[in-house]
Amino acid sequence: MDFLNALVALSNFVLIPAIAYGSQLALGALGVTLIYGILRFSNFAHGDTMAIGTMVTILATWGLQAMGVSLGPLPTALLAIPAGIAGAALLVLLTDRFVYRFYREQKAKPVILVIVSMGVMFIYNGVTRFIIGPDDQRFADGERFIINARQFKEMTGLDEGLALKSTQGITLITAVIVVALLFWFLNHTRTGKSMRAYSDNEDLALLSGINPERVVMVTWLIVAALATVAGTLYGLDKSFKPFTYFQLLLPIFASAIVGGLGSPLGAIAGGFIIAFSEVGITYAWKKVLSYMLPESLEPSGLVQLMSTDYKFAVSFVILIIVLLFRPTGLFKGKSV
Amino acid sequence: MIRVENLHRHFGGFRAVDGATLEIADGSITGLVGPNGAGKSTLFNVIAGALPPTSGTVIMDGEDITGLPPHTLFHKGLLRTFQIAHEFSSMTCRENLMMVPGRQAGESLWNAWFGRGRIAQEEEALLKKADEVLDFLTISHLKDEKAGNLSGGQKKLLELGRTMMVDAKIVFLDEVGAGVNRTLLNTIADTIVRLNRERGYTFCVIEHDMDFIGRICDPVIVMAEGKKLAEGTLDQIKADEAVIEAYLGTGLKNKEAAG
Amino acid sequence: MSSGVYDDRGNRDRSIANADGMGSAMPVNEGGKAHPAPAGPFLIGEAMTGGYGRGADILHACTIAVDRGEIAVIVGPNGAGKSTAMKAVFGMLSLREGAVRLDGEDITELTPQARVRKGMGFVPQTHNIFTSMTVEENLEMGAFIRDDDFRSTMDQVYELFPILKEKRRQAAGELSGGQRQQVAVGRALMTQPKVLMLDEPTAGVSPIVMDELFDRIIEVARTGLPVLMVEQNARQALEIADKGYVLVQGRNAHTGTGKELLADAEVRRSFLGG
Amino acid sequence: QEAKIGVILGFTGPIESLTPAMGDSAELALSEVNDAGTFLEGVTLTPVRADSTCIDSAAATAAAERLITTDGVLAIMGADCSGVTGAILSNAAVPNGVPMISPSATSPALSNADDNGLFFRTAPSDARQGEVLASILGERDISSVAVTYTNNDYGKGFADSFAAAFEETGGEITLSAPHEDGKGDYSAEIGALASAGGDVLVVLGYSDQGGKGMIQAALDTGAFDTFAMGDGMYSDALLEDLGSALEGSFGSVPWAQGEGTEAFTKIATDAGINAEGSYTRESYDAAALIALAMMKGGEASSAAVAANVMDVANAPGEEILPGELGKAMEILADGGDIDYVGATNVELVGEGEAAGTYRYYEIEDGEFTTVSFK
Amino acid sequence: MRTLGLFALVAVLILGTGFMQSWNSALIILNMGLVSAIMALGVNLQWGLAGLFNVGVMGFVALGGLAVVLTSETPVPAAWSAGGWRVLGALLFGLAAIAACVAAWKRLRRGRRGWAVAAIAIAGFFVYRAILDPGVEAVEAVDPAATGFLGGLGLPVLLAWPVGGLLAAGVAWVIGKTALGLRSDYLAIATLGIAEIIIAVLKNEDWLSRGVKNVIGLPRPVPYEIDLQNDPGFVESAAGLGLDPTTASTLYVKLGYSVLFTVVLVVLLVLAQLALKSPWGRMMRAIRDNEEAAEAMGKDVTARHLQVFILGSVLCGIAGAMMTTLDGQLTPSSYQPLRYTFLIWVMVIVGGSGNNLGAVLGGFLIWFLWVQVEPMGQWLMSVVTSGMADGSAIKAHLLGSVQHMRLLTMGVILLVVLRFAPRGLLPER
Ligand SMILES: Nc1ncnc2c1ncn2[C@@H]1O[C@H](COP(=O)(O)OP(=O)(O)OP(=O)(O)O)[C@@H](O)[C@H]1O
Ligand SMILES: Nc1ncnc2c1ncn2[C@@H]1O[C@H](COP(=O)(O)OP(=O)(O)OP(=O)(O)O)[C@@H](O)[C@H]1O
Ligand SMILES: [Mg+2]
Ligand SMILES: [Mg+2]
Repeated sequence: MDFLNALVALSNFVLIPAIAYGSQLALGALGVTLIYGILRFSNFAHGDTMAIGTMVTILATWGLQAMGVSLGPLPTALLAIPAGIAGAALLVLLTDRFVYRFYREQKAKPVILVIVSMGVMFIYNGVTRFIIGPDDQRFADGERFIINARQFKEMTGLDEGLALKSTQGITLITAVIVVALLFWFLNHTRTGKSMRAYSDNEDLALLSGINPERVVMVTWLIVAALATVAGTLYGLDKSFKPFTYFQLLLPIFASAIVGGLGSPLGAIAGGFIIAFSEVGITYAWKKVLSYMLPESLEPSGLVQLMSTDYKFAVSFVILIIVLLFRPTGLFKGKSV
Repeated sequence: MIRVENLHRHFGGFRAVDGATLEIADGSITGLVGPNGAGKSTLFNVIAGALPPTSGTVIMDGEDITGLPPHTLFHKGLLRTFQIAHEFSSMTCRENLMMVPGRQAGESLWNAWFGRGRIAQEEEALLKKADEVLDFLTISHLKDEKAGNLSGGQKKLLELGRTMMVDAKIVFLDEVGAGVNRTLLNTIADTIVRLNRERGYTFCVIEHDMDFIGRICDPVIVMAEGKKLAEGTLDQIKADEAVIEAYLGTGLKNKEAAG
Repeated sequence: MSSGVYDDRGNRDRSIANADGMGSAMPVNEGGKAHPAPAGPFLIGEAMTGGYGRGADILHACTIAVDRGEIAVIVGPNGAGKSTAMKAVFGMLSLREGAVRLDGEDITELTPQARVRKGMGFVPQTHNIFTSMTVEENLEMGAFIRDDDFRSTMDQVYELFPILKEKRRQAAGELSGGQRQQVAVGRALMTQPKVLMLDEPTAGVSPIVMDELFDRIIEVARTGLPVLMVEQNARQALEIADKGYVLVQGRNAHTGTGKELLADAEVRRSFLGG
Repeated sequence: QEAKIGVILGFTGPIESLTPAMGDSAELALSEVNDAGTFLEGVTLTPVRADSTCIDSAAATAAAERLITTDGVLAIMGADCSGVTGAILSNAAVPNGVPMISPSATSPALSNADDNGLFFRTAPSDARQGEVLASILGERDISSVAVTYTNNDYGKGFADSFAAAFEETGGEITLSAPHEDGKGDYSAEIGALASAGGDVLVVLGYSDQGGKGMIQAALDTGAFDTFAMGDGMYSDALLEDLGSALEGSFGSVPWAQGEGTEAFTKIATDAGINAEGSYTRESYDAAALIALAMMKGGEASSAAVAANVMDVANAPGEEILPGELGKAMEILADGGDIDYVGATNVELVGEGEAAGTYRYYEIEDGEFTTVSFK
Repeated sequence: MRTLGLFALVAVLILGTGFMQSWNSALIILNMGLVSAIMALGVNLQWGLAGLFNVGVMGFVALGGLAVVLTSETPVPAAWSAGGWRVLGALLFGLAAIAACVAAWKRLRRGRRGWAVAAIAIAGFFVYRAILDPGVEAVEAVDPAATGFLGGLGLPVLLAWPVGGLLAAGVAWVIGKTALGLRSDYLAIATLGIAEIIIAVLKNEDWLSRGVKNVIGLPRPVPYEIDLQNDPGFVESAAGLGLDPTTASTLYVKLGYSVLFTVVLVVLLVLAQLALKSPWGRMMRAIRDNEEAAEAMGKDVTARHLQVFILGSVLCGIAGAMMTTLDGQLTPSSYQPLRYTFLIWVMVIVGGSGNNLGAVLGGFLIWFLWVQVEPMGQWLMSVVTSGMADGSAIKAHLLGSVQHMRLLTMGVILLVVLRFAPRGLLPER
């Protein structure tokens, strides 16, 4: 019984939140890593792409809600995601056409593109705030919980509650589906393979009859979709605010790098590592331990390795240690 | 000069160098040949410190140099060139040469700020030496050209020139000839021989062009599957059945039909 | 090589910038069409003048051509513009003057990928395989433009280069130099090209593999496929060539049959190493 | 004739969602004065906005410098975050002799700043509210709490003063964990706090920032179901968003007893401004004080503001509520005395800080209901 | 030529600000421009000269800020007696524990050393916390609203600038030792992480620098305006120049900073240029061009990378200290990657990486824009909306969003500059 309580407490406060957060980071990192792999630069505007995709989704959700459409227990926003993707896709394609393409054709070195993407970031940022404003926006509806803590306690008779939000469930399921789809696409379809080929060797891709502009376009479309899905899930789970999306950039980049930039598998692993190290290291183990240990050994303090002030710092230390012991990165990315 | 004993270098499960034992005699120009993937470049990289060995030892002049970093080996007189030319592309040919000598006073920041006079003298000497080397290599007209703008063969000459800026004891050349025009290759061959004669450098040369090997090398070592397969003069090697089967082959079968 | 105006001066940081596999070609842009232009050899790059980006001209009115069933070989000193000429024929850089014609059509304005669809196959001098993809995927990429079933072609390639069949699940980047060259040629053959262009296919390849490669090339040419190739192993190459070009500083210096060039004392001395 | 008043708030940056309402509310006071038409014989007050970014002291200083030396503002309504406020104060305001009234810089450290008599604030220093909140918990017989505060000078100062007061009364703080604003994920903080336990979670943050995120996360995981909240958490939007889940939670908020706030709510709502937002009331008061002090001094000048703010804000004199600025002008023009009450019951103590009265509220039936005033 | 022209342009922009807005604004831009130029110079040393990617500029700048507090604040004796020595002891113990870990790692044989080091680290960590925590608590309890920290050494504030450099150098050394010479990703992650860690420490270790409660009113190397205004001699000479005392005093103080900063910048720039144009610079360029070959030519690439990484970080540290001195306060929460890392990067790339003068130019220009895009954005909006009917909803919305035009304008300008000068305004030859 005590063991079960300990397990439930751990799941409730560490496992479930970390998995959900990890999936959100992973989806974001996938987008970053795809652009890095195929378009060859670190896209600083990704956080704001997520914000814009989410913004369009929100506007569409409001429209649907106004029309009385609903998905029952599921959030209406899921229905609006395609609109968000379309909006984000349109925006990134336009940006590519008028900004990035110039540098690509000039064979500008990636670092230039990185700085250019910072400029784009500023612009997207302004656009988002301009259209929807800097405020918090709530757009989640439907059932909030699959099971909440109180119900769980009643059901099981345990002392500890376990809450599972529907958004967490949706996040995880969506992440799995999206990742599976992406893998299948990259490894088994002609277009996917042509993208990998282009990423491997641009000139040779040209010589094989692959149209680079098409590859670029498909990449942006996928990235727009990933960004919108990630952003919407994040917004559903927490809430939408442009500034948080900008702040998300750092953990997303950390995820992508630790997993090995350019490697989709790595992005996913990286997302989970960051999420787990943020949530796990700063967790106060007192509760879990007091269930597990005999009363005489019960800890007096909180048994917290680090205070939560350092959660982000800790996750970085973990990354560095991971990299020190796995010099090729978790999944060998494009790095030398 | 160099003795390699039971050297191994594995990549995962793959044994690129698999217990090679060989010796490069002082003052010789030793050729190193072998089929693609035999482990020649890997062996070079291990000797020159670019890759750590899995096991085994490398001995230079009686001293164990296994696993020393390349810059330490450089100061011990062991130089190498790369299979693909590694010029400093944004620097001029002259600068490419002038940066080579070790322990320059001007390489310390302190001197760069406060010892300008001393640096100026030293630079003058370096400049003279660099120009001499460029003359020697017949590319003095390119001295102010960026190295990145040279053609493939000229880059290879420049690589060779770097080894002449200091008094090397042994120089490792990795496929200087690949992709180089044959006429230019002859010049390079002559240069190698001259350096060997006039300055007493020892050479170890990887090459697939048998004419080139024949012109300068004695002895020739054949590697296959990470081990030494044979050693001898070129003629001896050419007569070796195992070498013919693994490496040299018997010439074109379709030539007549095509002609 | 000086790599254009936008050089980032040797910075090799991989976490921000991924220069791996970044192209250096300045391909002909979209929008052009092929025009009928009958007569002439099967493939000809005629009086080509051009260079990289906004840099100086590297080719000066250079002409190379190959006809059905022929092997044409280009030789010349390093930096003469041989590879540049090949790229120009393939549309990897825009010509300032001159034209490229294939099979009775003027294709000067076509993009490289459109030329592939017109039946051209090219093996560049360097970076000629997809290192992160398996051997089989490399071959599949060769057949990218084909909509039909390319299984049988793949079997033919495997038959031609048996070692590749053994290694087909291995990443091509892990192969040795000679094996890589075989993959590269195999990839070009998968296109089922109407003309095959090879840039120094034998550089760094051991004698036995080189002989093997030349054998294959002759075999291929005998099936009627024109082969245009650059070679530094010039004597061996010219021996099997029907036509030879000597390029010097982007200009045609000598042209003739392989035998003629081999017999020319000056060519021998200056370009073939005596 | 025109008198310019600087409105320096963080229109971009971490509190960008609060600042528009704050700015509007300050401008509402100024336009009210202008509309009265009696201000200093036809002088018009013109607000000039600038971005403090909330975090970038250098940019904020540059912006303030521009307002002062280029636009020639006579006084500054701002800045918002304590860090940039201190920077503007010492680098731009004090050197140029321009007074500042901050609606939201609550750091106790600013009390000791070398301000040359130029710095005022309508938000109370956090030191006092800590005591108020502790006494509320005492009233409710709550002896063990977990605390989370927003990791800035406001939150930290508040948490410190709360801890001191609460522990003095014998209460136990199981864990005091900061949270960063502008992040979305607070799983780690909630995990630690839940493990530490406590009867209620004391949330000293912002209602549209990390504070809300923390409450949301606590509710989602079932870690806590009752919350004690500081002033930054008081907002209708929070109630609306979290709904019935907040039932039974309580908190403190600086509050003018009765009329002042109601009056403000009315005029603000009429003007389309969210009266309940954090610091909107303080912003209105700050701007109003500037205008009143000028009127009192009889000239539109920096010196007049600096010299008279304390005077118009405090007794003796006729009490002035929001919406009565016109009346105040008349009194002042006649040489009378006023005691500006404003939206937050302004009472400046010490070197020009709000003393503050607090409302102890509880959430019942989805509404803030007053329990008592402190 | 181009160099001269562009610097003239910057001069015109700043002078223009002086004429159009005010000289105070102009000087303020100039001063921060000087500081930014030093930061950009530091990043340029690392990236332009050695190809090292430092995304932790913010951390080094913050260390400079910390140095100002540690050097120039007056010490708080009560805090020292309450627990200061204990804290110091804990820190020393921490260092010893780390040294023990490193020693164990080096001495012990492979198989078991991992466990040994882990054991030392974990035990050391708990002992460290046990010593540290009570001390910290005691220190922070000393009048938390006003002090609650140990204070500094009470030395002249100018001394803080080199100290800032030293602190930065120390941290750079640690990062360099662990991350340089390995995969380049490490450097990105390590610098990104260390910057976050430094900020986290600054925010949360109240005993050190009051954490988020900020240290304000730091000493200045120049006189206070108020004192000047009250100094009859000064007022008189100001009157002689036809200036009112307020303006004169503010200008005087800012000019004082400008002179100090200019001296620092010029010295650093001259040193950087001398280094670049010497065999050392040649060696660095060679290393940047081709590490492998440089290594084979006897250059110790790792050591050189470490050297240049430390140098660049030192510049950032010095600049950070200068900036905090200029602000007169340390506010840890104001350190944001966008402002202190990415903006500096923008300066370097727009100015032209690899060219010291370019970096300096970028520093001035981008800083100017960063400050002036706000009025530009407002102006843009008023132009856009001028044609619209008064009171229309769109106009109101546009005018209401005018503050957000700031970043947008910055973005647009950045894109335009990079479009026409993709290698930067002053590219390396
Ligand atoms: N980094 C690596 N990872 C895995 N395998 C490698 C690596 N480097 C080399 N190899 C393998 O080691 C073997 C030997 O390679 P090496 O480059 O030494 O051959 P070589 O004798 O120089 O051949 P060539 O004549 O083609 O240059 C090859 O089969 C190659 O695939
Ligand atoms: N991407 C490029 N950008 C600019 N210049 C280039 C580029 N590639 C090659 N060049 C220049 O063009 C000229 C011709 O190069 P090319 O590669 O065609 O020579 P090549 O005849 O193939 O020589 P090699 O026998 O060494 O391969 C050389 O001077 C070279 O420096
Ligand atoms: Mg090799
Ligand atoms: Mg070539």
